[in-house]
Formats: sequence, C-alpha cells, structure tokens
Amino acid sequence: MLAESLVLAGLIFVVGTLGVIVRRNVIIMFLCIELQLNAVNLTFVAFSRFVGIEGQLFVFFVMTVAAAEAAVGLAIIISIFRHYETVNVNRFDLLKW
Amino acid sequence: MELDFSNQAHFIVALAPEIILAVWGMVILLVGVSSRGPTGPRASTELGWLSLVGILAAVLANGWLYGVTEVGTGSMIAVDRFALFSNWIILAGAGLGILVSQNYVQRQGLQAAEFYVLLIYSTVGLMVMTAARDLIVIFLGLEIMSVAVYVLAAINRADGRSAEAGLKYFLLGAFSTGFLLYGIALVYGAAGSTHISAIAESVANGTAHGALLAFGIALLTVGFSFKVSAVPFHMWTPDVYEGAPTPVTAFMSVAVKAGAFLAFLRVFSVAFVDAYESWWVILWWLTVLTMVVANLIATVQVSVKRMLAYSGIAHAGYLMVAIVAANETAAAGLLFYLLIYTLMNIGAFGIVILVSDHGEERLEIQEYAGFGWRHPLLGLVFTVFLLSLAGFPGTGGFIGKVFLLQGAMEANLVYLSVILVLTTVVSYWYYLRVAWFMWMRDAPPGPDVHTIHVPVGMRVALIAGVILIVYLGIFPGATMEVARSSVSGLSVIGPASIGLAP
Amino acid sequence: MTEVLFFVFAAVALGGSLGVVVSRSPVSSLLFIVATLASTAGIFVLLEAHFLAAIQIMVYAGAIMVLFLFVIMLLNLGHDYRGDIRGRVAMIFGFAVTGGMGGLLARQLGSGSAGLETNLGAGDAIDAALLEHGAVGAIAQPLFTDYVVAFELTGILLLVALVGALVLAKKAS
Amino acid sequence: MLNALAYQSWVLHALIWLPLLGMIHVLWRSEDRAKVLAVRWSLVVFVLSVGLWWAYDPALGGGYQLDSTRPWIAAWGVNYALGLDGISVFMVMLTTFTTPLAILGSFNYIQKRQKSFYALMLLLEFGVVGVFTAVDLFLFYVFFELTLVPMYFIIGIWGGERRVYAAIKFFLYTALGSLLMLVGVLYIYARGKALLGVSSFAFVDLLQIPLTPVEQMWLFGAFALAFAIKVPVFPFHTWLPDAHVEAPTPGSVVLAAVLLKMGTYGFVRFLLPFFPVAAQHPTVVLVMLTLGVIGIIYAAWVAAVQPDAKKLVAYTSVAHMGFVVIGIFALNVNGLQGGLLVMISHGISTGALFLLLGMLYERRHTRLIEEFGGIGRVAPWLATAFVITALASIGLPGTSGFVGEFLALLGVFEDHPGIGIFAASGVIFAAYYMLPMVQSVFFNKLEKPENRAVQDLSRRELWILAPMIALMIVIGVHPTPLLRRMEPSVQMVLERVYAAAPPSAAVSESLSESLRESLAGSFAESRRAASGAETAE
Amino acid sequence: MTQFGLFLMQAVGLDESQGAWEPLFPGLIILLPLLGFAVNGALALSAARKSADAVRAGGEFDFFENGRPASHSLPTWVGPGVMLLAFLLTLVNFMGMLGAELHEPVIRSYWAWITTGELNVAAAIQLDQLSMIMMMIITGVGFLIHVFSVGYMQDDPGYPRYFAYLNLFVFFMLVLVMGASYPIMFIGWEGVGLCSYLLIGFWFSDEEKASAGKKAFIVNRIGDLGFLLAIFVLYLVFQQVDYVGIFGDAESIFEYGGPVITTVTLFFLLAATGKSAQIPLYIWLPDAMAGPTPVSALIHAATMVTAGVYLVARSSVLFALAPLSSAVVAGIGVLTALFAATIALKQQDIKKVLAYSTVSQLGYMFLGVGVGAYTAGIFHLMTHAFFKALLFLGAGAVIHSMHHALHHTHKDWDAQDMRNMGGLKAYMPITWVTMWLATLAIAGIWPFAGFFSKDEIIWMTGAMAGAENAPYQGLYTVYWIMALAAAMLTAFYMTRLMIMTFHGQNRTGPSEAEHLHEAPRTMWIPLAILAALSVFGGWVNVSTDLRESVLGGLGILPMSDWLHLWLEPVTEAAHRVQEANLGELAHAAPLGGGEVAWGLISTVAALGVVLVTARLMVGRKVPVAAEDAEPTGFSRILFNKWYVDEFYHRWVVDPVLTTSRVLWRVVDARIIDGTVNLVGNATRAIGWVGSLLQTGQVNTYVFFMTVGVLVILAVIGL
Repeated sequence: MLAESLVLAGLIFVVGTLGVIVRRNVIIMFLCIELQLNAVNLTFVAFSRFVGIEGQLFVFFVMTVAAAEAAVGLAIIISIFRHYETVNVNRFDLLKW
Repeated sequence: MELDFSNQAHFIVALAPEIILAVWGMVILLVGVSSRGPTGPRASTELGWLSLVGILAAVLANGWLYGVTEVGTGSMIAVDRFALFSNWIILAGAGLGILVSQNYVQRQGLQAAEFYVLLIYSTVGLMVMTAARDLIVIFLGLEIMSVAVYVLAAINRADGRSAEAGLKYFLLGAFSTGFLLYGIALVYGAAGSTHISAIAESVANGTAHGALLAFGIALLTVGFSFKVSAVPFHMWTPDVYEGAPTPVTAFMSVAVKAGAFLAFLRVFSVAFVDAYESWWVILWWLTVLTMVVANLIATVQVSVKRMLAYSGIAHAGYLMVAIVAANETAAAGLLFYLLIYTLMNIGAFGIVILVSDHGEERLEIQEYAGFGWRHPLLGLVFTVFLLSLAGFPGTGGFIGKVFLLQGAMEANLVYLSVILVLTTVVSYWYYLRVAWFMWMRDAPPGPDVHTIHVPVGMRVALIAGVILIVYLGIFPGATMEVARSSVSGLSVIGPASIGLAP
Repeated sequence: MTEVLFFVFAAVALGGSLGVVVSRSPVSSLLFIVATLASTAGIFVLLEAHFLAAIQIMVYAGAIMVLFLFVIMLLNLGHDYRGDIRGRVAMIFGFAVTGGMGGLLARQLGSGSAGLETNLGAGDAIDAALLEHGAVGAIAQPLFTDYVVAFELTGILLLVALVGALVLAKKAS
Repeated sequence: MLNALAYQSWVLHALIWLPLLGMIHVLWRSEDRAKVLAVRWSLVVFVLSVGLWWAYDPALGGGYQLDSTRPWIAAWGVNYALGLDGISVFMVMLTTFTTPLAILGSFNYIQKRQKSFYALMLLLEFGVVGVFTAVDLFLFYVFFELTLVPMYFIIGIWGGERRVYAAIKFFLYTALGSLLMLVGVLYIYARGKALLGVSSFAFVDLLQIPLTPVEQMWLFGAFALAFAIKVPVFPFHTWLPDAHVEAPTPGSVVLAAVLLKMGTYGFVRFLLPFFPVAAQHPTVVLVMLTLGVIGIIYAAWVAAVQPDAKKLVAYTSVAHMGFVVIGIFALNVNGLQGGLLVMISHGISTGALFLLLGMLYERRHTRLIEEFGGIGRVAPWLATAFVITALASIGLPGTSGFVGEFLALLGVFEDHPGIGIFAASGVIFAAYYMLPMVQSVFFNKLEKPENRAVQDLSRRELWILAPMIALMIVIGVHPTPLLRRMEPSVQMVLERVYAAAPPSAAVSESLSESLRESLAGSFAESRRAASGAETAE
Repeated sequence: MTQFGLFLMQAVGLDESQGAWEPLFPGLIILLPLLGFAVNGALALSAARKSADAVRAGGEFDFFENGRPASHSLPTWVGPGVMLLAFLLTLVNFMGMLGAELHEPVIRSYWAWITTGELNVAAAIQLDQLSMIMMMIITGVGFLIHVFSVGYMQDDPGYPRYFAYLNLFVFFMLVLVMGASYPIMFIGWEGVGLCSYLLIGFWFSDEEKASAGKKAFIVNRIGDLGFLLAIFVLYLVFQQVDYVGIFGDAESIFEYGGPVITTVTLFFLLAATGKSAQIPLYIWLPDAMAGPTPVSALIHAATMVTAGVYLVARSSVLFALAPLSSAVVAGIGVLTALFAATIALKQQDIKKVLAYSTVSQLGYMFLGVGVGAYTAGIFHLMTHAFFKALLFLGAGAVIHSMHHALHHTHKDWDAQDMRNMGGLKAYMPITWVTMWLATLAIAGIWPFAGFFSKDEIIWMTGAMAGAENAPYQGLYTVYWIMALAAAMLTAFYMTRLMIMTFHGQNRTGPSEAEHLHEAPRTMWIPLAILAALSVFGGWVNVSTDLRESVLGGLGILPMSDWLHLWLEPVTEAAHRVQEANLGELAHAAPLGGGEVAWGLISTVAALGVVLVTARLMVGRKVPVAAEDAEPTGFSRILFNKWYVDEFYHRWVVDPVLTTSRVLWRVVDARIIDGTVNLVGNATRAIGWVGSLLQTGQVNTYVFFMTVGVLVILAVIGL
C-alpha cells in the first residue's frame, strides 16, 4: 500500500500545483497549496508506517504550520483586498519587470 | 506517564541566544502595546533601541556559547562553530536592519512594536534554522522566519505595493514550502530519518533508498533555491523586494538569504555529501542560470531598489558556487561572503532609505543625479558599498569573491568560475551606473529640496558597514581564519576534486 | 477490504482535489477540498495513524477550512469568478508541465519505493507504541521529549502568526 | 649616501604609500589648496624615486632587488611583497615622473571639484606604483584593478561630452579582461596548492609550478586577453580613442604614459615567464606578432584621417603599443629591450603630446584639427615643443622613440623577417599621420581670428614640457644606461622562456644562424669549422 | 678646395707617411654646427616670441625698425662662423690624412649608444678618405652657402631660425658621413631629412611650402624603411652593424650575386632613391624648391641629395658583390638622368629647371656607382656640388634681385619664372658670368669640372658594357646611349635657362627693371669661389687614358689621378671583387673608339648644342608668364612632368587615404567598435527581454517555477 499511497500523494500534489498555475483567485490558489501540503502529509504518514513515528510527528507540525500560514495568509488576502478590491491575482501587477 | 526531559535540558544552553531573543520579543510586544509604553513620534526609535538591546544580548549569548562544549553531533540543535558564525551573520543583519529601519518606521507610521517583534522572531527563526540538525527543526525555523517576513513585507497597510509584495511572497513562499516539505518527506522515506547526521550516515553506507533520495534531494533543492532566490525560482524576489518597505527588503536581502544559504549548505554538505554526484549538476546549472539571468535583467532596471533586488539574486548565484564546490574553502568563503554581503547590502539599502525620504519615493536612478556632490559623504559611502557589491579590490566584496572562486578552483569548477567573472563584468555596468548618476550627472538646477537627515541609527549602520567592509577588504586575515575554523567544525567536507562541469 | 477502502478513499481524494482546481466557485472548491481532506484522513486510518486522522478532520478540515470559508464570505467572493481560470494556452502549458511532473513522480515513487516495504520493521515499533501509550500517547511521547524543541518552536510560530494576522487585519488607526 | 639612509629598505613602501597619504592630505585641506598640495606630494614621490636609478644595481643580476615581504593574508599565502627588477624600475620612475607633470598640466584644465580630482590623481599614482612594484600576484591584481576606479571617475567626472560612455566603456572593457585573468590567477594558485602544496602568490613560488602545456595555453589566453585589452592590442583597442578623447588632459597623460604600460608590463612579467611553453608556441607567437603589426599599420592609417587631434594621438598609441607587442614577442633580447624602451619613450612622448593638446584645448576649446592653422606664428614655443615631441613620437633617430622601435623591429626581424618588413613600414605611416596634423595645426596660414589670440607657453607649461623634451633627447642619444639596467632582467625572462622548451624548439638564434650558415661561402665555412675545431680542442 | 688643400699640404711640407695619424678634434667638427644650432636656436626662440606678441596684437613685428637686434645680427657671425671653424678643422685633418697614407679608417668612439644583447652600436665616427672628401664638400660648400645666406636672408624675420636649421642640417650631414656604422649614418640620414623638412617649409605660413616639406619627409621615410631593413639584414648576417666589421667579412660571407646580398643592396637602393631623388621617389625634390634658394643649393643640390650616392659608395663592397643590384642602381640612375632631363626642357620656373637638372645629375652619379665606378660617382658628386651650388646660388641672386624689383612696384608676378626675366646680364654681370661657367661645367664641356666627372661615368658605363664577364652587357650599352643623350639634353636646357634669364630683351617691365641690381658682396663672393671650383675642380681626377691626351692637358696637370688614388683604400675591396668577377673592362666604347675620342665627341657635341641653342633662342621673343599660352602637345606632357605627380596621387595617395577612411569609418567604428558596443547593447537587450518574463503575474511565476521543478526532476529521474 506504500507505493499506492505515495503515487496518490504525488498525484494530489501535482493537481495542487496545477491549480496554483491555472487559477487566479487567490483563495483558490491558497486552497491548492493546502492540497499540496495534504499530499505531503499523506506521504509522511505512508512512510511513517515503514520508517518510524517521526513521520507522524512531522504531519502534526505541518498541520500547525498550515494553520499559521492560513491565519497570516488570509490576513494578507484581506489586507490586499482593501487596496485592490479583488482577489484576482492578475490584477496585482504594480510590481513587475 | 512520566516525561523525562533530562536529555533535553541542554537545549536551553544550545538555544540561549534564540531563547533570549524570543523572550525579548515578547517584552517588546508588551512594552509596545501597553499604554505606558513609548508613544509619540520618538516611539519607534526608542523601541528600535530597545530591540537592539535584545540583539545585543543575543550577541553576548552567542559569544558565550563559544565556551560551551557540545553534547554531540546527534543533538538536534548544533552549537558548532558554523552555527555560531551563522548567528553572527544573522544577528548582524538583524541589528543593522533595525538600525536602518528606525526612522523609516516612524515616518511611514508603521506599527513599531509589531514591526520589531516580527523582525526579531524572524531572526529567531533564522538562527534556529541554521543551527538545526533536524529537517523538522529546519522546517519550523524556516516557517517562523517566513511567516514573520510575509507579514513584514505587507506591513505597510497604507501602501498597496506593500500588500502586493506580501501576497506574492506569501503565495509563492507557501507554494515553495510545499516542494520543500515534499522533499523532506521523500528524504525521510529514503533515509529513514530527518536528522541530517543520520541521513548522512544512511547515504554514506548506501542504505538510503536511491530513487526516493534523488527526488527528495531534487525537491529540497527546489525549496532552498526558492528561499535563496535562485533562477528560475527567483521570480518573487524583484517584486517582493521592490514592494516591501525598504528596511524589510534590506533585512530580507541579507538575513533571510543568509539563513537560507547557511541551512542549504548545512543540509547539502552534511546530509547529502555522499550523493554529490546526483545533485551537483542540477545546482551547477541553477547557479549558472542565476548568475546570468539576474545580472542581465539587472542591467535594464530603472529603480535602484529593484536593481538591488536583481543584484541580490546575482549574489545568490555567486554564493551557490560555494555550494556546488562543496569543499571547505568554498564553505568558508560562503560564510565570509555572507558576512560581507550583509554589511554592504544593508548599507546600500540604507542609502536608498535615506534618499527615498518620504517613504517609497525617489527610487529611480535618475533621482541620484548629482547626489554625490550634494552629499559627498553619503555619496562616498554609497560608492564604497557599490564597489564592494561589484567585488572591487580594497573592499570586502573582492576578498569574498576571491574566496568563493578559490573554492570553485579547488573543485575544478573552471567554467563556473569563468561564468562568475563574466557575469561580474555585467554587474559592473549597473553598479557603476548608479555611481555615474551620483558623480557624473549634474543635479537638476535649483536648490536641493530634499534635505537628507541622517538619524543616529542609520549613521551607526552606515559607518560600521563602511569601516568593516574596507577593513575586511584590506585585513581579511583574521575573519577568514574564523570562517575557515567555523566550517571545519561542520563535520563534512565534500569531495576534494571533481571533473570539469558539463 | 483495506485495499478496496484505500482505492475508494483514493478516488475521492483525487477527485476532490481535481474538483478544487476546476470548480468555478470558491465555495465549491472549499467543499471539494474538505472531501479530499476527509478521505485522506480515511487513508491515515488505513495506515494506522489514528490520531492524525482525527486532527486532520478536526483541525484541518474543520477549523482551518472554516477560516477559509469565513474569509470567502467576508470578502463576498461568491459570485465574481469570471476570468478566474486562465486562458487556453496557459491551461495547455499548465497541464503539460504538471502532467509531466505527475508522470515522473508516479513513475519514480511507484517503482522506486519497491524495496522499502519489506526491509523495515518500523511498523511493528509503532504498533508497540500504540499499544503501550495509546493513539495520542504514541505521538505525545516523542513530541514532548525528543522533539520538544520543535514543539516549542510551533509555539513561537503561532505567536508570530497571531501577531502577524493582527497587524495586517486590524483596521488602520 | 643612499646606503646611509637605508634608502633601499624603505623607498618602495614610501613610493606606494606617500601618494595615499597625499590623497588624504588633499582631501583634508581646502579646495583651493588641493592642486599645490598634490603637486608637492607627487614631487616628493618623484624625488624619492630618483634614487632608484642608483639603488637598483644591474650588476647583481636580473632578479628582484629592494625586495621586502610582509604577510598580508596569511591564510592564502598572500604577501605584501614588493621588489624591483630592471623591467619595473623604469616603469616606476616613469610613473613618478609623469604624475607630477600631469598634475601640473591640469591647473587650468580642471576648474571644478579640484579637491576630488587631485585626490584621485594621487590615488591613481598609488595604484600604478603598486602594480609595478608588487611581486605577489594577488597584490599585483589588487593594484591592477584598483587603478580602474580613479581613472573611471577622472574620465567620467571631468571628461568631455561623451565622458560617461567613455568611462564606462573603459571600465567594463578592461575589467572584463582582468576578471578573466583573476580566474587564471586563482587557477595557478590552486594548481600550486594541489601539486606542490605551496600556498603562495609570490611570483617566485608560482614560477615553480609545473603547468602542463595545455594549461599554459589556456592561462596564457586569460592573461593575454587581460593585458591585450589594457595595452590595447588590435582589435581590442576601441575603448582607447574614446577614453582619450573624453578624458581630461591629465587623465589622458596618465592613461597613455602609464596605464597602457601596465598591459605590456604584464606581457613581459607574466606571459613570458609564467607560460613559457605557450609564449613560444609558433602559432601564439605568430598571432601576437600579427596583431602587433596590424596594430602598427592599421592604427597609423586610422589615425591619419582623424579630424580630432586627440583621437589621432590616441590611435598613435595603439600603433606604438604594436611596436611594444612585436618587440616582446620577438622573444629575443633586442626585441624585448626595444619593447621596453618603446614603453618608456611612448610614455614620455605621448604624455607630452597629450599635455600639449591639452594646452591647445585650453586656449581654443576645440580639438578639431581643421579649426587650427598657423599656430606656430603666435605660439612659437608651443609649436617647437610640439614638433620636437611629434618627432620623438614618430621615432626620429636621436630621440627616444627611435631606439626602442629600432630594437623592437630588429628583434622581430631576427626571427620573423617577413613580419619585420611589415612592421617596419610603420615608420612611413608614422610620418603619414603625424606630419599632416602638425602642418594643419601649427603651419599654414593664420586665418581664423580665434587662432590669432592663442597665447604661447606660460612659464608653468614650459616647466612641464622642458623635462619631458630633455628626456626624449637624452634617452635618444644615450639609451645605454637604461638598456644596461634592463638587460639582466630581460635575459632572465628569456632564459626562463627557453628553459621550458626542448632545445630543438628554441627558435631564437636558429634563423640567423642558419642564414649565416647558408650564406657563408666555403671559405667562411671552413674558417668556422677551423675555429670550431680549435674550441673543441 | 681640395686643390687648395693640396697646395697647403705641400706648402707646409707634409709628405708621405708620418706614422700613425692622430686626427685633430674630429668630434669638434660635428659639434661646432650643433653649437651654432644651439645659439641660433635660442635666438630664434626669443625672436619668435617677440614676433608672436606682435602677431597676436594684429600686426607684424618689425625687427629692423631700430637697427638689427641681437637676434638678427648674431647669427650672421655664428652661423657662418661655426662653419668656417668646422671647415678649417676639417682642412687640417684632411691635410693630416693626406700625409698619413691611411689604409685603415680611423675610428673615434665616444660612448656606447645602443648596447644590448649582441648588438653594440657605439656613438663613433669614422675618418677615412671617403668621409674626409665628403666633409670637405659639406663644410666647404656649406660655409660658402652660409655666407651667401647672410646676404640672401638678412631681411627675413626668421633669420636666426634659418641659421639654426642650416647649422643643424650641417650637423646631421656630418653625422651621416662621419658615422662609423649604419645606425649612426641613419641618424644623420633621417636628421638631414628633418632639416630638409624644416627648411623647405621654412615659410610655413604658406600652405604650399609647408606641404612640400611634409611631402619631402614622407617620401624620404619610404626610403628610410629600406635603410632600416638593410641594417636588419646585415645585423642578422653579421651580428654587428659597424662598417669595419661588415666590410671586412662581406667578401667571405656573401656569395657573389647571392640572394641575401642582393636583398640588402636593393634595400639600400630604396633608401638611396628616397634621399637622392631617383625614380620612383624623386617627386619630392622639385617641390622642395619651395624652400629658400640657398637651402636648395646646400641641401637639394650639393649635399643631402648626394647622400644616396655616398651610401652606395660607402657600401661599395656590398654593391660590388651584388651585380644585379648594381645594374638596377645604374639603370635607375640613367633612367632618372634622362627622364628628369626631359622634364627640365619645358620648365619655366628657374628653380624647377635646376631641380630637375639636379635629379638628372644625381642620376649620373647613380649610374657611376652602379657601373662600379665609385670614384667617378663621388667625383661627379663633388663637381656637381660646386657647379650646382653655384647655379642655385646664382638663381638665388637672380630671384633676390627680381623679388626686390617686383616688390618695389608691388607687381604680383612670379619672381622665379624665367619668362618674366630676360636680359639680366646687364644688371647682374657677375652672376651672369659665374652662371655661364657653371652651365658649361654641367653641360660637360672641356675643360670645366663637369666634363671630367661626367665623361668618366659615361666612359665607365661603356666599359662595363664591354667587360669580360659582365652580366647584362646589352643593358649597359643601352645605359651608355641614354647617358649620352641625357648629356645633350643637359646642354640644351641649361643653355635655355641662361638665355631666357640673362639674354634677350628684359621682360620685367621698365619701372621694375630700374630696381634690378647685382647681388651684394656676401652673395657674389661665394659665387666667384664656386665658379673657380667649377672650372678647375675637375682637374684633380683626370682619368688615366685622358691624362696624356690633349684633354688631360698633355700630362701637365699635377696629381691628375688624385681622387682615384685617394679613395683607393675605401674602394679597393669593391674593385677586388669586381676584378675577380667581371674580369677586365673594355677599353673601347660600345661603338668603338677610345676615351679620348668619346671625350672629344661629347664635348664637341655639347658645345654644339649650347651654341645652336643659344643662337636659336637669343633672338626669339618670349612672352611673359602672364601672357603665355598653355603648352600643347608633347611639350604639355613635359611641362606637366609626365603627369607623374598626378599618377602618384591617383594610384598611391588617394587609395591610401580612402583606405584609411574606410578603415576608420567602417572597420574601426562599425565593425570592431560596433561589435564591442553590440556586445554591450545585446547584453542589455537580452536583459530587457528577460525582464519581460517578470510579468508581475503570480501564475507566470508559478508556471516557471514548476517548469524548473519539472526539468530538475526530469534530469534526475530520466
């Protein structure tokens, strides 16, 4: 089941990546990043079964980090929304070249 | 269930500077938010000095740690010379960062307490990250730093560009974190541990799982490359550096980059040293790309701030040479160069902060016309910083570059060295362009409406920077020795010599 | 049985993640991701990570996703999603790149992890720990001893996140 | 007396550091004191350097003298090591001689920001003296690069219309070469560490490293490019006319008189002894000689049609340096000695030409040849000085220019007669570019009213030019003291070159020997055989 | 002068060998003119300063307003004074040498000039018979011309400068002939070129004159290239450059007619054609007439232009060893002689006629040294110095007078155009007489000096044509005929000059004619002395065959073979080579007949030409220059000097200039610098394109990152 889990995690990760590439809604992009983290978590857990408990610990920490990032990230999104009145990233191009 | 912490007690010593700083951060938070805390226009300056006290305490603690013997390389937190030297660099970056930001924070009306607190916590994160011997701790340190810096980049709520910078940094940072984490996961799966010594052992005796390890290393490379802003994972850098408040940019460009590089070096030259064959080609190409692309694009920048951003990317390229070279000289060179880089880059940004006197204005290079003759000392100081960035003899930048090149030479990376110097020539163009606007263009006629007031903190930072850069350019011996002894504490040295690059 | 369940969860997880990417409304994306997280939790259970499965549901799918939903509502993003998905060229490129990446990952992970399942007895150790300390204790034991530093660091991380969120979200004075 | 003062032990340090002290002094004092202070400091340096003439003793062999070494960056084996040999002693003296004159020559030209200007001039002297006295490769490189900065600012701040373009071009172009050389330097160092375990940048140590021929070729390329750009050798010369035209007079003077010499000095100091196998590789020699010859002829032709007098003189520099290059790559005593002498003579004569053009520019604010005419009528002394200098520049016998060119050509001719013939045609083209310019500026009818107002030399200007003209003639009439001082060091370089080659590959002598042999009638042959037999007995 | 020396020698009782001869202050001979240069130069500089102030104020400084200032009176004594001293010192040494029967040259070395490696060039002078005869000519004729100049130039504001240059010239000329090695000779060689440049362009405000000087210098430099290359080859062979060393070994080292010796001598020939104005490099000499006339006399007639002949004579051994080169020398010489003579036929400018005449006579000298008659070449050099200096000085006197006359009425006529002269004999009798003597001498009419020297050259050419083993015999026959033809032309154009200038109606105009006058004393005394030399100078070298004949004065002339004997130590090696390789020379001309016969024939023929020409031209009405019609037909070609200048302009000067411009505008600015700038601009352009990727769009960034990841994974995974 290890291989299957790893492949599944990989696929979810890739889908997450795809989402970040093709979506423009910041929140959905963020969700896709969460998908990636979730995939990583799955990988950790899968390995943990055959390697040791640290994998599970790691997942624990990743979840914490995800929570922290979510808090800050959503705050930033709110903050930028105040300026641009949108969450569409292709409007955020004051900074370029 | 009894928990036995006796094995963990030494962490209090090992993490003394970090703990001091963390506690001090809370103190500042309390002082800053309490109604009795400093108020009025001087508040930010005073809080800045207060924060510096914390940095100073951490510095003292770090010095004290030199007298402490480590419990063993199995510890999650290293107290080796490498970590301590890293702390010097990061603390220097943080201290100078605070010095150059005091006036800025005040004139931009930023929330001073939070600003300094976040800066201090990101410093803590960086220090943890560079001292850590466990990928989990490295990751957490990285995240503490990142989250704090995401916020710092966006902290100027009055400025949409700041918010945009914060958002871009956050989105791309989180995205790259995914890769880093995935890499850690795969390495963990392959080597059976997240402790870098254990990984190193497993890689060395071949028990590590090759296919997984290779992908793990690749993804870790991606993750670190993002943090050090290597091409093509650099694309956030110019935007974020340009949009973020200038002191934050200054801090990011030195301390954050330094921390990332130091962790990068530790992981790759300790954990993956025996898998060198599998990753050096990737890094070689990333290095080349970084040096070439960054320097080329930097030549067409009109904003000094953005130019310095590309310059920072270019420097990342130079520094990555050390990682590719993976030998003691290169590692020592990396340390030395990072120190110099911290001094000169903060200095350069310091001048930018001074010139953009009403916030984020007057960033364009045209604004520097005649600057040198109107403010000769500042002009001279800026020129020294620029020359050092360009790597000119007489400045620390030159010694640092030579140090890196020596490392590359020992690893027989001749082509890489040649590319390094060729791109350095390109970099002369944009550094000198600033100098030429400063000294060779006449200022627009009429009286100078922009009187520049140099506050004490800034003055200290600039003077210290210039003196140290020149000093290290002329008498680098002692510092070089320290750098070299610092990496010899790092247990692993790469292969002595490898073939020429592709 | 386990196999069947695994593939069911896997299908839901993958389908959910695809749903996140393709659905137009942020809210439905959010619901899709919750589905994915939940099925992943199921796989966690199959992999005998019970505690993680629990907090995956509670913290991740629950708390964090609610936060997302809250922000979506706050910003009132329910309707305007025209132009949210990028153009055809970008899609093609995106699919090409991620497809390549997926292929590589699947190939490497599928075949590459082959030797791993047999040669390690770590699973037995975990089982033993589970028996001794219970599902929570098995994690808590190392968390508070070997990894206490990391744990403390998460504290700082959360503090930073707190301060950060505060700084950014509070109304300009 | 020199011994009594322990002159030998401190003079080099003084020569390096006094300009720097002077720079600080100049910066310290007020704006209007700057020029006087700068002149004084540079004169002190010059006076001190005069003693080198006696302190350097060719009888002691061609090695370094007056040398002293102090560790600088111990970890890398970098030393603050100074020394002089017969090659560098005159370069140092040329520098210390030219700098005060250039400073004196800038009194009228430099009107704004004087303090900075004179400080930079002294900084430049510091760098250049360092280049010529360093016997540690790292130290050499540091000084070599250091000279770029003051020159960059001198051109860029006090230059003409397109000064920034010229300054940048100068800087980037020369830096490109020197940075590639840096890679070469570090490569040698790394090889030394790997092969001999010696961590040192000292010339003497680096010379011990057994580099393979392939390595030598590559390193030769890196070093040669750096120096070729500096010299400049065709086709790397285009920065020079721009730099010269835009630079203020003193900048041009120092650039022509001294900075270019750093390139050819590098040829002699590094290319030949460090990479002897590459340096005498037939293809390399052919390429270098060809480039030198092209430089001589091409630059002369291009110079001849320049409307701007300063640009014309700039191109003549390229031609002169072509003589130096062919002299050096003749790889024999005559050629090398000639090359070195051309360096000295070019420094004096071209320096003087730039000073004179600067004086004209101060009077007329133009450098276009067609704007002048008949100046000899209103400024006879200026005209006289110019004509003498121009004649020295085109190598009239009896002036310094001739001896060097003669020896360089002779040296080339010894081994490469075909190339020698082409190179020698440079003497024709020298007249072709110089005389029309002299005529158009100083002779012809005095038509323009602006030209009628041109003043003759002032006393200060006379004092600047007099020593230069005197030297041109003295060296032309009696160059032997110079040649004698240079010869041991030149011999050492050549010995080093030929020691590296298998005996059969030693090209020198062979041609002239074979020529003699083929020429000699049976009588001469038998005579030689007889004398050979005698010596054999 | 040599006559006088001989007389003196006998008078003071110096005779035959007196043991080792010590020259008396030989270095001082060189130094004296240099000293004169220094003094005059200093005076010139100070005078120029005064004049410059006046010019700046808008006027001209009148040096003679309040009497002559020191700067304009001292040179009168210093300039000729140093020359007189030098001449006397030379004379003393000459007499000393006469008595010493010297066989080896005396060498005085002063300091090591260039010492490096195996090359060792001493600043040394060499006194031998050849250099002594040259020194006598230079200082002697030079002194006379200096004296003449006092009169000619005294009203010129540049008076001190003039004498400075003239002294400097003599200095370099002495270096040229006294140097003991080729490089020292080269110093003089280029030095005289410099002085020639300065003196031709003496009135530098006139663009034409300044350009003429420049042209002279550049053309000369082409020749100098040959000199340098010859030195190089010699050094390559001998590892030294001293005469003594080279000539001593030359016979043993060089194969007769071998390629190397031929190369060396051809290089030397190139040098000589430049300095001595031979085809193809003669073009500068006619232009050189732009200088003051005494300068033309001294530099462009008597001394400098003969340096090429001196060079060949000095290197006689080398040329003797190279028959091909010798034949080329002779060919160039005779061709030039004939060619220049044809041009001289149709020139109207008195100095131009003399200039082409000089070129033509130099051609004779070349012919002489080319056929191996080195002594004859030097002999003609000497006699030519006398009569051509006289002719130029005479012309100078005429021009001086014409100039004054025209100046009085402000007539803008050309003072040098013979069409504007006519009938001057009435006004300038001394000049008229002396110039006729010189004309007869140059025309080769017995018993004037020119007869003996020219006749010997022509005779030797004929003798070569019939020599036993001589190569190119047919060629020499042609040379001989050409030489004879040129002699006839000489007689014609010189007579034409004399008639147009001095005879017939005066065309100056009545009011101007009143101001025509005889030259002052300082000018006519030198004329008289030179006239005497032109008459008697030839008697020192009457050839053996002629000596006993009517033409040789039936043997009553003392020491009539003197010059041959005198130069024998210098030329003996060459003669040895010639004898060994050529065998015996013919004793009859190609058309038969001995030397006496041909001497008579040529004298009679020349005299005939003179008389016929005079008869034809004397009565003819000559239109003044302003009214003269453009020449047509063949005379137009001659008048325009065969269009050689135009040819050079079209095919040499213009192409070089055009190429230079192309090199500058296209190759340098576009291609080379263009490439340099292109690299710079392309770098920035690429940077600009690269910066466009930085779109500001997060999606783009993510995309590129992912591409990066994909590539990395692919590299590792595949």
